[in-house]
Amino acid sequence: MIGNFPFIAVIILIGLGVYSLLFKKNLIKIAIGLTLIESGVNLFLIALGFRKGAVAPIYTQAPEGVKMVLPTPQALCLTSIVIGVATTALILSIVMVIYQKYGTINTDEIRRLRG
Amino acid sequence: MNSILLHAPALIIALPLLAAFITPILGRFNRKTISWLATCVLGLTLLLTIFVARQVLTHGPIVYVFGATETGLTLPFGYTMPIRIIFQIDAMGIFMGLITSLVAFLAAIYSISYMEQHTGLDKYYTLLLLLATSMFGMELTGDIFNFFVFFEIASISSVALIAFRSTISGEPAEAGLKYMVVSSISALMVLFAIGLFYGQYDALNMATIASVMQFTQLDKIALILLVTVLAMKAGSVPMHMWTPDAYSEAPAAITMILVAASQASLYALFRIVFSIYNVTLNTITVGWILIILGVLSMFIGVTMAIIQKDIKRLMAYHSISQTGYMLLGVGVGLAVLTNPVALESFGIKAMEGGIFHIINNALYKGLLFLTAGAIFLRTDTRDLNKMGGLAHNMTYTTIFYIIGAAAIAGIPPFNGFASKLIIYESVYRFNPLLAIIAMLVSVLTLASFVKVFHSAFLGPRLEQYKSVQEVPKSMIIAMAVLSCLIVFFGLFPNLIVKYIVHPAVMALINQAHYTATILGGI
Amino acid sequence: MIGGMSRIVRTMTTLIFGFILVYGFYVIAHGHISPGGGFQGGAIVASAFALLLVTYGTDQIQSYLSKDLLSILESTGLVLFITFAFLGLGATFFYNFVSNSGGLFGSPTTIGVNPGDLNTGGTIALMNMAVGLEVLAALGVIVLTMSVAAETIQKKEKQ
Amino acid sequence: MKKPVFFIAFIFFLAFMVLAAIGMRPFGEPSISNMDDYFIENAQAETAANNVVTTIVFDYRGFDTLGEGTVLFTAVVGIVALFREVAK
Repeated sequence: MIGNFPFIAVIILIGLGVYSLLFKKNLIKIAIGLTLIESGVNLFLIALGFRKGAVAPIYTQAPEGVKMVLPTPQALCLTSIVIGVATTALILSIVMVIYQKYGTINTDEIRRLRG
Repeated sequence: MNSILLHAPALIIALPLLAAFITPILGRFNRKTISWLATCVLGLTLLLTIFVARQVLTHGPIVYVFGATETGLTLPFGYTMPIRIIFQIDAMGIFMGLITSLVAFLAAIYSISYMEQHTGLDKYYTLLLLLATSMFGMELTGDIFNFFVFFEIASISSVALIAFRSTISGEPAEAGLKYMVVSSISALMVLFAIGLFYGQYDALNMATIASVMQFTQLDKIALILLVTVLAMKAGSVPMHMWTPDAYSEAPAAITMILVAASQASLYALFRIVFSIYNVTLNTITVGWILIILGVLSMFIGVTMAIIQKDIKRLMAYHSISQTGYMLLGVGVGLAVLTNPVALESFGIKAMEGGIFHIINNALYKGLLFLTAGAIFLRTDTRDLNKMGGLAHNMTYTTIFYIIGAAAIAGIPPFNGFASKLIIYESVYRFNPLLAIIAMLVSVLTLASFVKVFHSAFLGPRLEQYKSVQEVPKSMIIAMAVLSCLIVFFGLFPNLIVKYIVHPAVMALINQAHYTATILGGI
Repeated sequence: MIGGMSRIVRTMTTLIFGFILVYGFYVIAHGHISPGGGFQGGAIVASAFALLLVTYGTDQIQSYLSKDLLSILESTGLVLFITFAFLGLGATFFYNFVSNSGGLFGSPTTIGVNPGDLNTGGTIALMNMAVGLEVLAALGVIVLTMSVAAETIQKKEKQ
Repeated sequence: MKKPVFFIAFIFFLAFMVLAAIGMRPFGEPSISNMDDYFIENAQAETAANNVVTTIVFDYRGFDTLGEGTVLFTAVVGIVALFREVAK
């Protein structure tokens, strides 16, 4: 069980993110929740690629005869991080626009669209 | 010419992408050319798609391996696993590709006049091109992580387009935020599911995953996550809260593309259920889940639509209800997938109905949203109570609206009738109650559109709309093309079903063929 | 942030700014032989822009960094990137046509552990630079646009 | 009315996630690694670059990276469009 600790950490991160998404009223906190979920998923991908006692998959001056960790999750994670940056930037900008128009970022007060 | 044929799958993505990258530079020097550039590039893409479609329908699936020494070299030498990103285009994928390219092209034509008064046109067209590209990517790709990337591009560009009018009021930004949160969670859950697949099978290619699928506990969790989030992105009922806001606040041409984009999510749902899992999963349970989602969407969508006062919100609820028909048709097909007799006698028929309904819905829903945009352009309101007597001044728009409304309500000889009839017939043999609900929903749809027709177009000429004119030519052209297609599809449904829809259904059902395209052997 | 920071911060910024830029471009250029690459290096360079922004405030920053120039740079980076992909069309889209060909960035590498040679990698090195250009410009535009917008909102609130 | 629904959904979601974490293979011991072993063995010969991660990012999965750059580009265009000036 202790061997799976990174996966438990992933669940904790994602759970915290989902919690703040569902129960928080502040738009910035919702954005933080999304970022937390994203970090959790990235950690999950990276954790999948780990191999015990292995080094980073770069041949430049690497130690001889040591195994290397799986490179694909790192590439996927890089993609996912950049996508996360883009998403977060857009969400924060939209929150700024909403604040500009309504003067508040509380979800209870900005609901003009209903039904 | 031959090399263009060979690289057509990559060019479908690369050309609009290149155009999108150039547009901001071009927009600095000459604002007028942007809209024409976008229209021309999307027209070219439409030609390429038709071309690839002909190839796929006559010679079978096409693969395109990015970065390999040959386009068809799916497996590296002496190796049994694909390592590069592969585009796998079968009849189903290109069917969706045709819808996307058609809709995007018409949206670009429509926007030439519709968006004339807006600032920031270079951004608008860039985002439109990117949205179209990302939908192509979602539909043609055979790599699940690549799907995720295009899924994200689709959500980010559509959010920016939904919020495009937020300089005027706050509602578009609010709708955009809602959609952004929904699609971010969806994308992250898709990524989590990809992680689950990768962790077990060390593969990202969908055909490879399908060939080694064991349906372990983790696969079940991945399936639940994927079905939930993709149904959410398709606007199915328990998770439909974003749909009316996003559809009603986006510019009309964009709403038309958003309908196609949510269908791309629906396509991904079908692709994952049929091509990756297929018979390994409990088809009866999952089939019934899809059926229940479909029936709920149909019923709740239409009942919510009847009480709406805002014309675009009303249409948005109808598009939820139409999504239900697709889910119902394909769900029935899935429920009988393991039973060859039932599959042969009505299962395939039901799926044909559901898949045929996708293209029909894209056409008439697009037409209806475009007419709503035309009304909005001239009257500057979306409130049905404030409209009236528009038929006097906007003759063409009225005719187009009647065609669209008749098609969505399932009145012959329009295309909605053709696909709905197939769904009724086949679903009746599966479970009569479902067919009766579907017919009831159709009647309610008719009632709701008659109400809109009455309050917007009929009645005496109103004082404030005396000087209202017909909309500009480019908008009429876009709506006329859609109307012609609707009538054509309604008059010759057998032709369409036989040559386009039936191959698509077979491509979905036949998983062995799907994996063999990549891994070889059968 | 309107007036910018004190003199101490300004002096330190002038000192550090060049080093951050050099380090960022180093990471971009060595992406194919050491950890890093276009995205990471671009982010480092963009952090230097953010430092400038914090130090000098949004009003003065316009004379150092032009948003129009950055957005042109961004498009250029992406056009370059997709062009390298297009040039591979002799085989397939995204085919690495430069590596092992002997030209610029085209020399073959020693198989196994080696000290690393900058002149390898083919289109990987070229694409790294294109992406680096794109990312530094994109993040720069994001930071600039959002800070200018925040400033406008603040000004409106004070009135 | 909404809160209990959310709460139940949250509990269900957490339960799913915990099931996923328990069912996952042990950390640090990938059972199948065909694709990644291919990358580690052949990346240097095929692309002449030392950094295997970069070869994946820009060569084997270069198309993803184009999409990634496009995501960033899209976000920038979207942000600039959001804060564009209204006056014409």
